[in-house]
Amino acid sequence: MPIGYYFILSGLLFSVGLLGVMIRRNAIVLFMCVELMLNAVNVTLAAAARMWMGPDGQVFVFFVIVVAAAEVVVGLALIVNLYFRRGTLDIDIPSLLRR
Amino acid sequence: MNSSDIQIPDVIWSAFAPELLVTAIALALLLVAITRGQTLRVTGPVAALGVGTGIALIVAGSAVAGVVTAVVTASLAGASVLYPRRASIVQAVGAVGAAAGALALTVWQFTSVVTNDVGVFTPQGAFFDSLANDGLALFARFTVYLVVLIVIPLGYGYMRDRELNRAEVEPLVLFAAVGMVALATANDFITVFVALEVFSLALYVLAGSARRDRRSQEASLKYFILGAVASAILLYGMALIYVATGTLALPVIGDILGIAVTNRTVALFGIALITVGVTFKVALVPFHLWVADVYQGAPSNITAFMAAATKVAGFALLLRIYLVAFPAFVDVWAPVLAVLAAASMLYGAYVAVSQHDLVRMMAYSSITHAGYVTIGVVAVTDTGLASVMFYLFTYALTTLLTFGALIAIERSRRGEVTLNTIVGLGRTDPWLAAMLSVGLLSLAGVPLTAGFIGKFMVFRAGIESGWLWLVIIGVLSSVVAAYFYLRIAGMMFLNEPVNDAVRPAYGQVMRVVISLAAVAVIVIGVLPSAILDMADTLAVMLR
Amino acid sequence: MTVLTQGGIGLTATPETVLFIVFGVLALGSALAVIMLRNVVHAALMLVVNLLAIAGLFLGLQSAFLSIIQVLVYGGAIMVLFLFVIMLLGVNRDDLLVTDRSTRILAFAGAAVLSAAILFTFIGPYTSAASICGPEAAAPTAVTDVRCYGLEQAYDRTDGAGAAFLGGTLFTRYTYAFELSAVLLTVATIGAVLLARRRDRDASDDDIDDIAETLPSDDTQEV
Amino acid sequence: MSTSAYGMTVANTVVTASDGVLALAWLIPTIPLIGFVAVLLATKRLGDKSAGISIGAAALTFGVALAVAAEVLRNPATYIRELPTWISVGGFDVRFDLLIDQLTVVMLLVVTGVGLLIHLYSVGYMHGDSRYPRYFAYLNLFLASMLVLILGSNLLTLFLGWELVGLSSYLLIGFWFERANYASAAKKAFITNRVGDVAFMVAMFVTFITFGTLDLLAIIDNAEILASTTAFVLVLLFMAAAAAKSAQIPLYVWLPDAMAGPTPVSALIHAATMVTAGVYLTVRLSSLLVLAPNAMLIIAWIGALTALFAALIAVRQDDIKKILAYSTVSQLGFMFIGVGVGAFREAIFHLVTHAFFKGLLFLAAGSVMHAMANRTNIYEMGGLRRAMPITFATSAIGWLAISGIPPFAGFFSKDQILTEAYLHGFGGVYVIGVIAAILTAYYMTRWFVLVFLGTPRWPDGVDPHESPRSMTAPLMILAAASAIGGLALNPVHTGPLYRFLAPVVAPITDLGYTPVGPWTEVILIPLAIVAAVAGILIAVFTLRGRNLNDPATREIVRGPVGRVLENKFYVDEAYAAVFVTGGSRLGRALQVIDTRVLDGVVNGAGTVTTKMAGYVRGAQTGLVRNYVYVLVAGMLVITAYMMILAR
Amino acid sequence: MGMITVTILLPVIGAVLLAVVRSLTVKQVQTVAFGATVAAFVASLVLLSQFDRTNPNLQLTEAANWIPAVNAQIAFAVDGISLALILLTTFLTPLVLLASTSSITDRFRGYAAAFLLLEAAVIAVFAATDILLFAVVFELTIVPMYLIIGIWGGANRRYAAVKFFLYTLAGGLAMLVAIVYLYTKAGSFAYADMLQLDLTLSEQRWLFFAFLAAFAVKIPIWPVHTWLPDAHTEAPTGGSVFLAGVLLKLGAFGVLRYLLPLFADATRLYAPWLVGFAVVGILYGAIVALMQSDVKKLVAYSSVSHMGFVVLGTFALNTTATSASVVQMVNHGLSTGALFLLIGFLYERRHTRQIAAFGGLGAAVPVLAGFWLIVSLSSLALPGLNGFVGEFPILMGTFASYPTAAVLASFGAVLAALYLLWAYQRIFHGPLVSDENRATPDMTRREIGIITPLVALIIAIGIYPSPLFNLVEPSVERVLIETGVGETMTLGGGAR
Repeated sequence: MPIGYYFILSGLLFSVGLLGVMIRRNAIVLFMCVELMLNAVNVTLAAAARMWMGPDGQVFVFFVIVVAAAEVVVGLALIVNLYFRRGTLDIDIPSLLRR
Repeated sequence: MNSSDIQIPDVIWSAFAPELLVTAIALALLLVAITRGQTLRVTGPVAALGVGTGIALIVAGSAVAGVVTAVVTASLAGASVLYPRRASIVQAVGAVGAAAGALALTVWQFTSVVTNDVGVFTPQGAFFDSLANDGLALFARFTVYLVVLIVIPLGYGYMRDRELNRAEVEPLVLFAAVGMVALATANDFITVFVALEVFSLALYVLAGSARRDRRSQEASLKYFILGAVASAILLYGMALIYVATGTLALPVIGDILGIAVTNRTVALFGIALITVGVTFKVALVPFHLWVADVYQGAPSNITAFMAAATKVAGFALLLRIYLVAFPAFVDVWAPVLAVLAAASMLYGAYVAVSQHDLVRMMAYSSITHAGYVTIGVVAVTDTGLASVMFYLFTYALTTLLTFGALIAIERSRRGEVTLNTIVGLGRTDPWLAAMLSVGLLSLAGVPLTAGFIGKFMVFRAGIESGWLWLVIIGVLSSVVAAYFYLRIAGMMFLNEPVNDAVRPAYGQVMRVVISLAAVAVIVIGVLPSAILDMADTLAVMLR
Repeated sequence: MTVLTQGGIGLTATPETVLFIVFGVLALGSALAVIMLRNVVHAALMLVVNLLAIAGLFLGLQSAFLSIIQVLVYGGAIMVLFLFVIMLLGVNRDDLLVTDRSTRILAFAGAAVLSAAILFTFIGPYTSAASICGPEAAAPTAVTDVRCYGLEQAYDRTDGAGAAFLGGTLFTRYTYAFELSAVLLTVATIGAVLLARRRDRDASDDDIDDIAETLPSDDTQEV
Repeated sequence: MSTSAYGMTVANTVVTASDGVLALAWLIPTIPLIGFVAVLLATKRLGDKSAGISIGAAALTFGVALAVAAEVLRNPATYIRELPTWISVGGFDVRFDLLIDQLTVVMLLVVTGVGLLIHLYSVGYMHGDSRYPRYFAYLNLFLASMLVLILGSNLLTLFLGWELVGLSSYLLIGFWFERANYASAAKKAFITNRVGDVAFMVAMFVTFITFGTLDLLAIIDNAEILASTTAFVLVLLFMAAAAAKSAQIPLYVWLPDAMAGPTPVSALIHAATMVTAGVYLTVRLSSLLVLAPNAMLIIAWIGALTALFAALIAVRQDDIKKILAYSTVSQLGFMFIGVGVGAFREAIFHLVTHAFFKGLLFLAAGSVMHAMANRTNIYEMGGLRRAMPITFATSAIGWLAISGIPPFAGFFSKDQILTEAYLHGFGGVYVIGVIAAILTAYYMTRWFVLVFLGTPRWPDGVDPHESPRSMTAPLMILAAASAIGGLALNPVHTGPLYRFLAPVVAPITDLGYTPVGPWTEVILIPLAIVAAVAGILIAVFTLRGRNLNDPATREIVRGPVGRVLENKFYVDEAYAAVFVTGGSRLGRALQVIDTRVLDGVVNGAGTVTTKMAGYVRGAQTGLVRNYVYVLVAGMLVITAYMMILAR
Repeated sequence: MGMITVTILLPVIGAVLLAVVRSLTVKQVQTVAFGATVAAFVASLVLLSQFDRTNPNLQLTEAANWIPAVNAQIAFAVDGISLALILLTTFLTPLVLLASTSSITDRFRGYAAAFLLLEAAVIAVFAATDILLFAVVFELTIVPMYLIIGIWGGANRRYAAVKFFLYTLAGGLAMLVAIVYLYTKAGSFAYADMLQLDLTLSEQRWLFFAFLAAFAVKIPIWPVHTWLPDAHTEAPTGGSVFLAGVLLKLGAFGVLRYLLPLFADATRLYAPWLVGFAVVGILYGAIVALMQSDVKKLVAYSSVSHMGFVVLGTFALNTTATSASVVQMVNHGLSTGALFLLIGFLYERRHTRQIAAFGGLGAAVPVLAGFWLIVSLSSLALPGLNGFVGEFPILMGTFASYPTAAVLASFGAVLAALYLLWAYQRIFHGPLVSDENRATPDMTRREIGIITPLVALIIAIGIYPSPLFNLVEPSVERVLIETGVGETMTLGGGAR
């Protein structure tokens, strides 16, 4: 099977993730969408690794997963913090800082 | 499959010795925090360990590294002895010591490791060239640690006043610095990505470290969301480059793209997305929107750190990616960066004019300056590279100077520093007003300050490479920018203080640090040769 | 399958193709569900489906080890964390979608443009017969065609599952990144502690906010 | 020295005066200058006594001038006294050298002589003034300036004096600056003269471009290299300068107002000396003039029209000094008729006699005003002949002299000018000149009768008395000069003065002049006398039996014509409308342009910046979602650019 | 250390002394400041004595490495033009400081320090032969002046100061870009190297305008003059004097030193345009001056007019006019400086500059009136005073090249007389009615002492300007030769 289909699928997943970031206001969902994007990239990386017969892409996937985990930790902490302070997860609410 | 197939890497410790030291001290400081006042319990053993390591290193032949290790760890213990119950002081001393030690090691690296006996500077690669100890890296390393060295004393009293001096802050700053330096030294996409995340995550957290301040929290959240999206985009770009080239090592990418491109479209797509991710980090228009909010919301010492150091790391990344990995596509990305630079210079300057909050104004000013630096990048010459490094170095110094003064004002006020706050400061505190003015004049690029030479060098590089229109836009924006810098100076000196005039608060340490920064800014402005020569020397990259 | 084959775009009914189509559809569908479902818990569950589907795709890509990691780390640890937070905060209902119609249209348009760019990039050179991975790949017919080498030969030299293959690179070529990731996790941990740890005097916690709110946040004065 | 100077038929030799009295000629302008500075510095210590310095300086100057004159009379030649360089830059060299020749000597004597007399006169006249010493200082400054003007060997040094007399005039007209209109008069005089100065400067530019020097001798010597167009332009430019200084149409307007100054000043500056500078200039440059016959025609007509115009205005004035002022303008017109028709020497002759009789008349007027407590309206006078016999007697001589009654001085000079005009074929000019002469006789008679004859009309409380000796003495000296000056200097057309001046003026060749027999003059002279007598008789008869106390009927020329004359043809008003109103409109317009347009652009740029900043700033909504939009949009644009445009 | 460096350093030392030693009494501060400026004046006189007038080239060269990385030097040298202007600067500064001792009561130390730095920077501008150094000190002059206007100025000082700063900075930055371009061509910043450059006409064109931007604002050439009235009006007396006396000359100096020789072709191409702008400036400035009710603003606009003459003479491009331009720079510095001093004296007495508030003062303050008159006369170019010896040769020289321009500009003289004498009349003439006017005291001994040297020079130059002309003329000829009009236009000779 041509490897390109993986790339296309991955790209579509990335687009969907980005779309989610744009249309959702709930911080947690927003954040899940970022995870979607990262995972989408992982597919590309894994496919490319196969294409190039090299380990680099696979290693990169591994690191992306690590980074994603770290990001989730921090991100969720922030979200929890936000909820405790403001009682909402709506990212449109915090807008003290503008203009 | 037998294990002999796996090569055991020959770890070149000297290549990342400063990071190692800083990381170790940062971990030690974390431990200090949990001793509940018995700091010596941790610092004692750390010192013992450090001194031991130091002696071992000296015996092993690395005298400098050994001495630095021993001295830094010993000073940590010394601080514990002097202030047995004040963990925060010990932490601050430790952080400063770590930065100083790292600086010493950086100098040592430069003089002993990458420069041979006859003074020829050769970039050094380590870990199969996933780490590049070239001029750019050494420059970034030096600057970032210098920033840490300065920013810790600047923020100490400020954080104490705002009750932000949590035990995690100093270690996080140190980790962030490590991340930044790692980013500047990173020579493949994986290291780039991980290092980027290290310091990004640390900064997300630091920006929100004033937990009780909604603005801080908001800043943190915004920074995080946008940063995560930008990271994802950058990552996708990297993946596409990998698709196009089959490698993640920057020099190899450069070679492959230079020789033959399997599929140009994929490469271009990747470059485009990487451009987005990278310019987001250095905050070029239109990927700048986080800057103002984050700068304003974050505690000012963290903002200072971000403003001064992130720019360095970001531009180191930008330079490395574009100059090492994508030189073959210069015709494609240079115009894009130039347009972004032009937009940044104009936008930053224009919007800053209408700002009232000084920190926010500084944020827009930083966007403008990112634009100036980018002129040096698109020059794509050694002169350009040197000018970028010089600019970033002086910009870091100037920013710290300016923020130092702003922090001193903010401490007294416990709130935003607006234009109204500083009215008549020239009367109530002439010294501080003078220091702030030096910073502002340098940012404005007035002659005999470091900022002037920086602008000059960048413009020169731009003109040499034929970017005249860009330079002219830079000049236009300088005029607008001068207006708002001047307005601040005017508020301080040309107006009489109002009744509830500020009485800035700062201790002797801060006074000394700010003074030194101001002196440095002026000395570099008057006699820039040493730094310029150094920048020229360092304008060598591992390619 | 046959239809696709007849379409001449290189899809043949190999097991890999089956895997790809099944998990691909699953991944795409669950992804869309994540961004469309209003209930946060449902969305999170859909995300789990997505992550598992991707693990399946990894299998098809001969990356079994990655597939395992994906299930363990993502499907296990990360998603648990998500759900934990959702439960902790007790926010299982969510109607926080962007309500502004024109904004939504713009957002969709943006995503569509991006998708178009992706399709434009990959269809053609990456979907030719030459891009069928492994030794069975045909010789490239056009200069732009990309040859897929496949991982088989690489695995031949190692244990076939990819773990050693991966580890070998990870601990040689990418040692420095690996060490950095240690710092990264430390940072994440400390950060989470710093941010989420609830401390004393929460009642009067917002004093600074109050000051901040009384201050003019906008400039009305000109010099 | 061997070159024929001036290119004249009767050549002077050029001599560098390096020793003897001529070497001391530099003292002539220097002494009064020193006097000026000394008086100013000494005032604080010496008070009013410091005026003595000034008088001494004037006397000394007169002495030196006499000595110089004697030397020149003995050895007629053109003497150059070399002095240091003034300006020297890039081929443009100007030295302070003095030029002394016959023309200079005549002017020197007039200026220093009349000047000295007026210094003396002023002792009595200005007595008791709060700024008494300063007045004398200014007089000295004037003397110095006028002497520089006369002695300068170079157009630029001449111009230096030219401007400095303007300054002195400014200072003296505005001497009583507390009176707002006096100050305005001073300024008006200066500004009007400045207009002429522009012409002078442009004339100098043209001269320099043409001749490569501003040296008078060089110019005169090489005049023939001038192209005719250049000559025409140049002469008219010099005439424009002269018109301002010598109060000719259209720049005469300042002179009547200049009567705001102390009366001796009017006598000295605005009658005898300074205003004749224009005549001096044109005569000095006569060899240039003759190259441009058309320009000379214009000069003659300007002179004629001014003579008539001013005389007409004088008919309806009732200020004792204003009448004299317009009379001066008119007489200067006669001089320019002389210049215009090529009767250069006659013009100078008239200049000299005019200095005598007009100085006399002004001083007499001053004496009257002194007696009448500074009243100036001639209708408030009358019958002063008894109260002030000396003033009366001397005035009578002046009156007859200006009216052109032989054997008084004015008759000879005026007649010779008119005769020359006729002989040179300027018929129209001649006719106008005669009419102006009749008018002159008329209004001067009116002046004389109303002031001195008839019954006293002065108000109660005024007790006229004869002026002190210091004032009457100069009157008498000038009266004597007016009486016999004409007869002594140039009784017939080719008298001593005429011959004396011959080497320094250009001969007339090209003006359609056909020598006519002496019998023509024999006809013309009685005609002139008849005209003068007619004027006097008209005045006498019309004034007889007239009720002079009734403002409605006392004037002879009434009705619309009278009103026009009384209002001086509304020239001041016209000028005000054009220059003052128009100028201030323009000024206001430019002011608006400056603040609104030019500065507005600058400030507007600032405002636009701020406004734009406000709009752009709006993008910073504070909503993180919007930031993501911008991010994505930016990403798409860059991607699109890179993938489509930059493939 | 050469004499130029000494001259520059003396004020700097004074400024540093004032900044560092904080325990000085007001009297001591005055002594230090005055002493430093007088020392600089003496040093500049020594410089004059070392100067070889017959040598048209830059001489008394001093150089030290500054930024070797870019081949920039700290290099000084003087020619006749710069020496004349340096002398003007060092002559005016002590007087300015002396005049300020009574008017500046608040923070005199800072004021004096600012002035000393300003003086040093200005001298450095005149003496620099390294073009980067020139740009640096050229820009640097803005800062102290900004402070002087902004801190010690009048009610609207902030606006004026910012306007001054931005206007001049904008011009300066344009020049900086051009300088960098020149550097990339020449590989060094040395003036001598720049002269060797072979620039194409299209390069010259934009470089010309970039440099002109800096100089035109500074001079100022119409229509970029609008900062000047505001700056003058709001600046303290000393600031106005220095601004008019010295700072405006920076631009004109720059034109002569850089614009003409470096971009000779462009200069010759655009000279007619600049002559045109100069004429417009002369007439326009004069007419607008007429309309002013604030006497300082009036003089400010008169500066626009007078500097128009300088520009006119400079771009007439012949020895007569251009040399006279330099002389006119000095003259304008003296007479306008003196006029501002007198306005300052009057302002100190009355705290107003509205002409309408005065009237009849000639009776109350005869000495002030006398000085004012002399200075006004100098300003309106009365022969015998200094203004004339500058203005007349300018017009004369210009007439040779641009007759119409010269004739039009000559009317500037009429207008100058009009606005100056009208102002004089309104202030000093007329009845002395109001009590304030009647009670206005005359000049003090100190004030007379300050103004006398200026007036003495005004008269001296008016009568005997040769030393000044001899000083500048060879250098001007050199500049004109470099500009490619070396075959000095011989004035006179052939009839037109």
